[in-house]
Amino acid sequence: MSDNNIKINDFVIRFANVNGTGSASANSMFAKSVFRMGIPITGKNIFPSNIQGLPTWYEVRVSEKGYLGRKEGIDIMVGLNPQSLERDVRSVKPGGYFMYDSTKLLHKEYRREDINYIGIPMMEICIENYTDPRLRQLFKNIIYVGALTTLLNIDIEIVKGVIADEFSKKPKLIEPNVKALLLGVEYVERNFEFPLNVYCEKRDLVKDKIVIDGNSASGLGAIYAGATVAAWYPITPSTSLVNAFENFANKLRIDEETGRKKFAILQAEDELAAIGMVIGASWNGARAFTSTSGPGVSLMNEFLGLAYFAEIPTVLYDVQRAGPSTGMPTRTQQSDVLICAYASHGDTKQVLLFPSTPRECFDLSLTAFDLAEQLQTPVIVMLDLDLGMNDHLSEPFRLKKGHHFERGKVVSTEDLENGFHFGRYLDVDGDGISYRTIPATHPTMGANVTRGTSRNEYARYTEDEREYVKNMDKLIRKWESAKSYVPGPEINESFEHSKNAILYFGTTLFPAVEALDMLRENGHELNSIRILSFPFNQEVKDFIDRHDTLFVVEQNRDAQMRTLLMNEMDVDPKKLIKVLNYDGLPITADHICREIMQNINKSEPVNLN
Amino acid sequence: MSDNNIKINDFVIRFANVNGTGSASANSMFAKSVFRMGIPITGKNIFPSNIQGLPTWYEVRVSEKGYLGRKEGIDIMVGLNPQSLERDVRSVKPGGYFMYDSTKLLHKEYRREDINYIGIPMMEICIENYTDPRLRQLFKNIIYVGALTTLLNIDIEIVKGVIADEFSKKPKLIEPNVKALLLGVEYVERNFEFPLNVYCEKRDLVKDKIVIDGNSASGLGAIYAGATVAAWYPITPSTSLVNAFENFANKLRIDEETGRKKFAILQAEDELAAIGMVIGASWNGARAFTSTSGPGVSLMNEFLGLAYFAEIPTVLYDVQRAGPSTGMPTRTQQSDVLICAYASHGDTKQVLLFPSTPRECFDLSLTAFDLAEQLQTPVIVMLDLDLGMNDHLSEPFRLKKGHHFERGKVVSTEDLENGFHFGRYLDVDGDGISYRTIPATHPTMGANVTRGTSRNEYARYTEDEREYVKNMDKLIRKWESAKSYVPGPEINESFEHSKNAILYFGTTLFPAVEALDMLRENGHELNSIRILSFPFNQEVKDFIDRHDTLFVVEQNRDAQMRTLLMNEMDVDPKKLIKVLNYDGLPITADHICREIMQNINKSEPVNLN
Amino acid sequence: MSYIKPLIHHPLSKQNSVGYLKSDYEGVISTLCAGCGHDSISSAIVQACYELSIEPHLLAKLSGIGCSSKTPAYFLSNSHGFNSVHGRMPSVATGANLANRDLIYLGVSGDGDTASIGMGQFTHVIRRNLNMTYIVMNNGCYGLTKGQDSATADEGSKSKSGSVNRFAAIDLVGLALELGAGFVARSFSGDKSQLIPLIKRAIQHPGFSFIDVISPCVTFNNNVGSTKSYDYVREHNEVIKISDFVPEKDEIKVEYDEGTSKKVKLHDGSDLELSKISSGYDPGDMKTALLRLQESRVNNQILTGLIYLESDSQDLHSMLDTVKTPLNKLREADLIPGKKELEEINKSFA
Amino acid sequence: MSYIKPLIHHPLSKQNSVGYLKSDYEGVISTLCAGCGHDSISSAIVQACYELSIEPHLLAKLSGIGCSSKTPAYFLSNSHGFNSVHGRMPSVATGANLANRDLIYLGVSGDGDTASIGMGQFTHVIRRNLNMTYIVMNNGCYGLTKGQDSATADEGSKSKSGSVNRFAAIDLVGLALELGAGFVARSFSGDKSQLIPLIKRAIQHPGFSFIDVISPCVTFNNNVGSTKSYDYVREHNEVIKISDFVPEKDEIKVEYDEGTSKKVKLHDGSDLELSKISSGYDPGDMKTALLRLQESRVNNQILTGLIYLESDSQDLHSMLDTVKTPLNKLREADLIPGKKELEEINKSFA
Ligand SMILES: Cc1ncc(C[n+]2csc(CCOP(=O)(O)OP(=O)(O)O)c2C)c(N)n1
Ligand SMILES: Cc1ncc(C[n+]2csc(CCOP(=O)(O)OP(=O)(O)O)c2C)c(N)n1
Ligand code: SF4
Ligand code: SF4
Ligand SMILES: [Mg+2]
Ligand SMILES: [Mg+2]
Repeated sequence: MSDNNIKINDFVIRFANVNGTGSASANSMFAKSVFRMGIPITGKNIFPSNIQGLPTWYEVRVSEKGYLGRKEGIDIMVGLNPQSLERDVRSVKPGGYFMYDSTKLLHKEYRREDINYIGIPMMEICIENYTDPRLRQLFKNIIYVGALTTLLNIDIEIVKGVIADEFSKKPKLIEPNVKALLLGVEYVERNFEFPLNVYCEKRDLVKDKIVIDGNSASGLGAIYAGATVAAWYPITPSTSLVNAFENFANKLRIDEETGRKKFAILQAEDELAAIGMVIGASWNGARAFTSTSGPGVSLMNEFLGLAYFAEIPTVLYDVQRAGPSTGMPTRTQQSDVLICAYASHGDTKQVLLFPSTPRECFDLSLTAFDLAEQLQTPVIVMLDLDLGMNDHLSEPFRLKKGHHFERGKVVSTEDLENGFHFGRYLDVDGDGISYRTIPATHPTMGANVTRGTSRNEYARYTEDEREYVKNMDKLIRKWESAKSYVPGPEINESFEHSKNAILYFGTTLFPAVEALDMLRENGHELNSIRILSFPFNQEVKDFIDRHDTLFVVEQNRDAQMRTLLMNEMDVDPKKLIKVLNYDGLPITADHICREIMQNINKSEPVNLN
Repeated sequence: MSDNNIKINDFVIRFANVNGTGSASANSMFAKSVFRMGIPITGKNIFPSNIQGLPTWYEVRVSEKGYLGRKEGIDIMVGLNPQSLERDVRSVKPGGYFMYDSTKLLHKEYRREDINYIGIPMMEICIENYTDPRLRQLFKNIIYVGALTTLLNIDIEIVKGVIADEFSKKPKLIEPNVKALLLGVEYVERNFEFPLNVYCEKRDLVKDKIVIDGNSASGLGAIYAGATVAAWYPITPSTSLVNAFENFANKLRIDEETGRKKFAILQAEDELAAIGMVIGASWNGARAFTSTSGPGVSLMNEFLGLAYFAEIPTVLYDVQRAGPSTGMPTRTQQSDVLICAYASHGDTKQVLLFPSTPRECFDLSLTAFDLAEQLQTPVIVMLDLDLGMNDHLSEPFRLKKGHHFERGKVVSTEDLENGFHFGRYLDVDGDGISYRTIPATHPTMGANVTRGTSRNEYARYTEDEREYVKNMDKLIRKWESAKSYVPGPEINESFEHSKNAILYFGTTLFPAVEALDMLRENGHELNSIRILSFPFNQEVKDFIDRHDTLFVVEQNRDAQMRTLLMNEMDVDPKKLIKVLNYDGLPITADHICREIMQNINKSEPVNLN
Repeated sequence: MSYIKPLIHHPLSKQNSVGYLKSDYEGVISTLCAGCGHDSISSAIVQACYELSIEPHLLAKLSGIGCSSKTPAYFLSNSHGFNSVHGRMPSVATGANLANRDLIYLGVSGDGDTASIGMGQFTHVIRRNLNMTYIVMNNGCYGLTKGQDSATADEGSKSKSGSVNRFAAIDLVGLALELGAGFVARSFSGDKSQLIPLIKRAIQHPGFSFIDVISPCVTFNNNVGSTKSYDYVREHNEVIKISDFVPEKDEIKVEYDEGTSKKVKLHDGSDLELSKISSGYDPGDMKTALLRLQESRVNNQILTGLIYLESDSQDLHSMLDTVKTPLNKLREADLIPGKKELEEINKSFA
Repeated sequence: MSYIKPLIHHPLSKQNSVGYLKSDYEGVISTLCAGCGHDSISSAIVQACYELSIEPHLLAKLSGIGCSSKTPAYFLSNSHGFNSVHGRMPSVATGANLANRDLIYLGVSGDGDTASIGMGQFTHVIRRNLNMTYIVMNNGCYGLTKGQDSATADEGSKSKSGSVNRFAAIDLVGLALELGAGFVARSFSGDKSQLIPLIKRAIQHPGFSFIDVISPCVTFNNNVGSTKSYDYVREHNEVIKISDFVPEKDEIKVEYDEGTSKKVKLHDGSDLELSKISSGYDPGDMKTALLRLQESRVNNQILTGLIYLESDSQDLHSMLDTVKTPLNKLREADLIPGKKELEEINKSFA
């Protein structure tokens, strides 16, 4: 251990466990404790697509600077899984730490010269202290949290507080957990020097920030957006979104008088049914949504085409995972961009939103339900597994002053009574957005048959090609109008002279911000643009026009966002340099930086002409 | 009638009927007769999405020059449908002819000064000659064919021959039909001058060409390609493809000894099942296919992703119709290009083939089954309603010398016995194409589990990100290899100096060729490239690089082929000018010419820098 | 060529108790083939809704894709309709019903739409006991795509193309019973005296009601047991190879008493034997229903009438325990929890 | 943590009549939870195939997606397998079977995979009488996605999340009967003495055979009637909020005689009453089968055994009249009609 390598509040710790052993809860209590020290943290779960017995990892990045993306190189590895031991030992940075259960001897082949070993006889301590084998297994997890508390200089009172919160509903469990914690603390105190070279110090950096996953934030957003109908089919990593909606709804949406529910959640028989239910409910005037992942989106294609063509508000969350096909259900990717943007056969264009943080999941949920009704079309909120299922440090949720629903052009009974000339697909305002009636609005006016076949402006069936073309052109006008409705990009153009920029979206936010700093340190000053929505508005186009080279960072193989940029704005492909990561793990700043550095040198001549 | 307007073998005749009245058969006998006069013809059916009672049109273009695309402007209208009368009268070119049933008086409002009326009391003649109301209805159709025979100078013996062929299996029906024909002939002879200013003269221009629809040609192609399993779900306009396969198979694929079938055709419960069956059969070593249209493709997305990722040969015919959603099921479009090219969630790329003529439907069917097995991936043959359901003049079918199946890299029992080192996803040859075993190949070697989840090169399940990336990269190598397997473009670069070219595919062939001639007459010399497949190979790229402006002609709204060109070859979008038609009717030379003329003037400055 | 049919006039029609004339329950002119059974069902729906004094705008009509699924345009012009995608009407109806529990939901489907592509959704809408009436216009074939066999086509029947159907028919009534539907009935399109009361009862039933209506396709008339001889028209048709000729035909009507059975001649010359359950029959007993149905199958009869009725079943909304106010009527104040709650949530994640 | 289970050794195992040891029928090590019922079924499959002396490479194993659908990797390593997409195994099996009628097809699915997303394909593969064995590993929940209720979950049962299932269970056996399956059986994962012979008979049956195997999910154990009290482990689990903790459990085994019934205690402490049909029962009579099944439902019992068997049913290949040679074995000479025929076809279109 060389003292000149001290790192305060700046390290990565990885836990290697077996899934189904209760480690996830312990690990997240650890992360929570660091967070309550006032230090920015982020946690990433890398878990298998099975229920019990396979390797699972949890990675916590602690960053005083507030870099919340994944980072390459592990400073501390807590290696508790014999199956992955070899790989886990190998992945520690030189000079880093490997903590393990020293109840059994660590085999020679797992010994490296360049890292530090911290053996804690966890199982031994458990056997001494507990008789029930299940408790032994469970408290083993708490014991290593205790050990880390001391080794990393974490305030024990904070950890106790986290435990107390965790078990607030079963307070008698607090004490045994604290006891287990102390067993770990004491063992370290007796046997090691502490803290390590890498440790924590209290700060006041997180202010009123919260730690939450994007799926929960989206579920909460759907509540505040007034969604009353949710239809879904289980699929990782989207399941927890509807679960969160249900939990929040059960707290916030129960009729006080009757105890009945002001919402309906239905587990459908498959994704086709789920989206069909959403379309039916939306058609009938409720705010409704479904949530799924890649395979579900594939199955929803036909219905998404119907909703586009028949102009039915539809909210869909796509929590993306690694495709194609079943792919890697528990790994992250941004690889449904293309299929969502142009979902369904025929000529279609779908509105997409790309949140980057839990707070944005909440905000863009409000936006999504408004947009769907304002534009009368599907709106797909594009999360990914990283955002949806991992805990992120986030701004707290806030409602804008005067927050209310934008329900778009709905014709009321009174409007009809007052002689409003109603035609379901008439383009009265010239913006491609027609007026609609909700079923049962009026006894004799406003009724019509919604269909996916061609019809005239009064919703009457026709095969007249002129009516068909009129309709398709109206939809394009609506698409143009949509550009002024969707949220614009987030632009950082601090370097006026710079002709290089980075373009990114979704969970690439934190790694991108960090990479920009790293690039600057390396002498490269890049502007940046973060895409929040599709279609792209004029701001996006102008920004791109102002630059010669854009590094388009995406977490997929085929550079799908780049396709949209070219296709929708006629951007010269040569300007758009691909920066890709598609291994299913969240992209890192190191990776972005490396790729851009390689290309910046290559692309310099291109920028000269 | 001004005599200086005589047109020989160069006109458009349109029949306006009510569907379900037997007119289609009569109309096609008319077309066949002109064809047997040795004159190139093409017929287009414009029919409703219902079974009986709605307007239906049939349009025959007669063209000495062999222009086989649709043409704007109707020279002769046979208007037999009261519902569409107004529109039908309006659509005749000034100086043209309107034939109608004069049994009832034609109302004044349908009288135009600038066209010629030919009233034939069809129903009256029928009533005089037949008592059965059904026969009256049917023979009314033959009577107008008779009238046209004389008016257009068609050889009556040829028409009789067509009738004889048509009823070859029920010869006693020949005579009554001929009798009806003569009733029409005689009425004209007695009452009109003939021929009209527009008429036919015998030629020897069609040689050994045949007249057939693309679906039949594809069904036949599938027979010669050795397809043994067809699974499908009814949908217009693809239904007749499998019907044709069945009819041909029942003639050509019956075991002589036992009378049993050397094929299996199954009407599935939906499109998901149909493609699943194809994948199952292909996996098990049979050549199998399905055929569908837009809505079916949308439903097949998930399975297409599986076939891409698990690398299973899969042949799919997409006979495109006007989308999105149910759209216009009986109208043509090329609007599934994008969804087929990138079918399914996740990163996928699918091989597409674009036949333009029935002969090519046959040839590319052979290619499709070979490619699917050589590349172990889905191959989608992209027809459209126009190609699939309309009769086209076509080169006759021929088999290449030594025609045989290319079955790709299949490992045999002997290979395994001889120590072939088998790993289902090993890239032995470095071309991204692995070896496969057919189930039951060997008692103890070569077995593996096919799956849509990630796995290593030996087909063992894994979630290791390195294996996943290796696999995804191998698929891209395969995609690169595919470029040397797929058929290249058809290029016409007669104008070496020209920097302008037209790019088209599928049924745009004939209108494009005609438009090129029209453009030349207008002083614009354009080269041309016809795309036959996706991915694009180097020839396509080089051709595009050699030109400044490409007019990309497509029968869809969103310029989907253009998207592929940009996306796959980084072509500057500004080079690619959209020429679009998406009203559901086949595109015309006039339309293409008009659009290009408008743009050539506009785009000239662009070409200068 | 239904388009030339004059709008049906009802000179004797009077206002019903909500003040509507029968003509107020009609739709646009049908484009189905003359004599199509589906048109008969549409007019039975018109009659039933008129007699029930339903306010048309308080009914929503939904369908999938097919000739049958086109019919919602041909009845109840003042009701909102949703002609959705093939086989997926049940999910759209489910969503619609969740959004507004107060409307009457009438779903119309075909045998292709329900028993093939729609089988999954059909079974699950039954399981959920959605409060709706689900009518299958069952012609044993795919009318709109030109007469392919459907999954309810009888084994051994010959389709227009001449091929023999080798697969056993799915009996949607049997399936609905097995899946626990609370109201299961069957009728024949031409039997108005049975059909209209059944539709009325189905609409009034609080929960899922299913009516399988045998509805001959006059054009691709391969409905049931078409192994028998074909009549002149059919033969003639075939012989002269005029594949696009659809002769006009009359609607098939039938009347027979409860407790009796009756053979019906179809347009293709084949027979269909209907057997009407008698008035003494107790539709409340599952075991009887199962046995009676099984018996009719063995006798090659088609059992018609109200076959099973469970009176006290809970509909989807009761199971989900939703508020009585339709969800689409809840206002912002009912739905947005407010800032204080949000603050508390923030705290719980800090 | 099945990965630590040693490979099962069979010291007494002998070569069967085709020269294979029992270990030749095993697969890779299971990654299912310790004690999962699915693993018991896998080993019953291993045993049945060994006893039947099947040559492993002449069997193809197929599945959808789910814990259950992972099992084909865990048995018969020398057989080709296809772990397809969720709910669509039947179509893949149908295609495979059409391509090669000579192999044995063994399909494995879950209750989610079959009764929800796969309902349409399930009903239609039955209707086509595809020659295959279809085993549902029925745990009443979605194991792989963490325990949501499936459509076979019992009404009133409580899922791990604490919500009560309000929907009636779909009985796959009843459904298979109604749809005309020729071989319909049910068993329990832990009842090897019943299950192994059933699998053997199912494989031998020429046509579609269906076995519904109740297979407790030890982790999300809300299989059947879980309205009853929960045992210590479950309570403990809930209390300490360790949502990712999956205690190891033992396989549930059961033995009881034909004609008797037996209560089985599940991991969640709830009871399940199995009722085994007696040896005197005649599975050839549909009416008896319907009644016996209905009776067991009324008594809240789960009827197990071979419930229905139709011996002379025609499989899909007979219905389609395909040649005896597997289609994938036909050679170019059998398949390419030749140039002369092509010339004639050209002529017919001239
Ligand atoms: C996804 C999809 N597949 C296929 C079709 C084509 N299609 C239209 S109607 C129909 C069958 C209709 O049969 P049925 O439901 O029995 O109605 P019918 O016309 O007999 O009344 C089919 C297959 C479609 N519209 N959508
Ligand atoms: C199209 C699609 N939707 C959802 C999923 C997610 N998913 C995986 S397994 C499963 C359910 C499995 O339940 P079951 O078939 O009963 O199997 P078990 O795990 O209980 O054995 C689901 C919904 C998926 N893989 N594909
Ligand atoms: S085809 Fe058949 S079902 Fe369709 S409208 Fe005509 S008669 Fe009715
Ligand atoms: S979750 Fe349930 S079904 Fe899945 S492996 Fe574990 S015990 Fe078996
Ligand atoms: Mg039908
Ligand atoms: Mg299950």
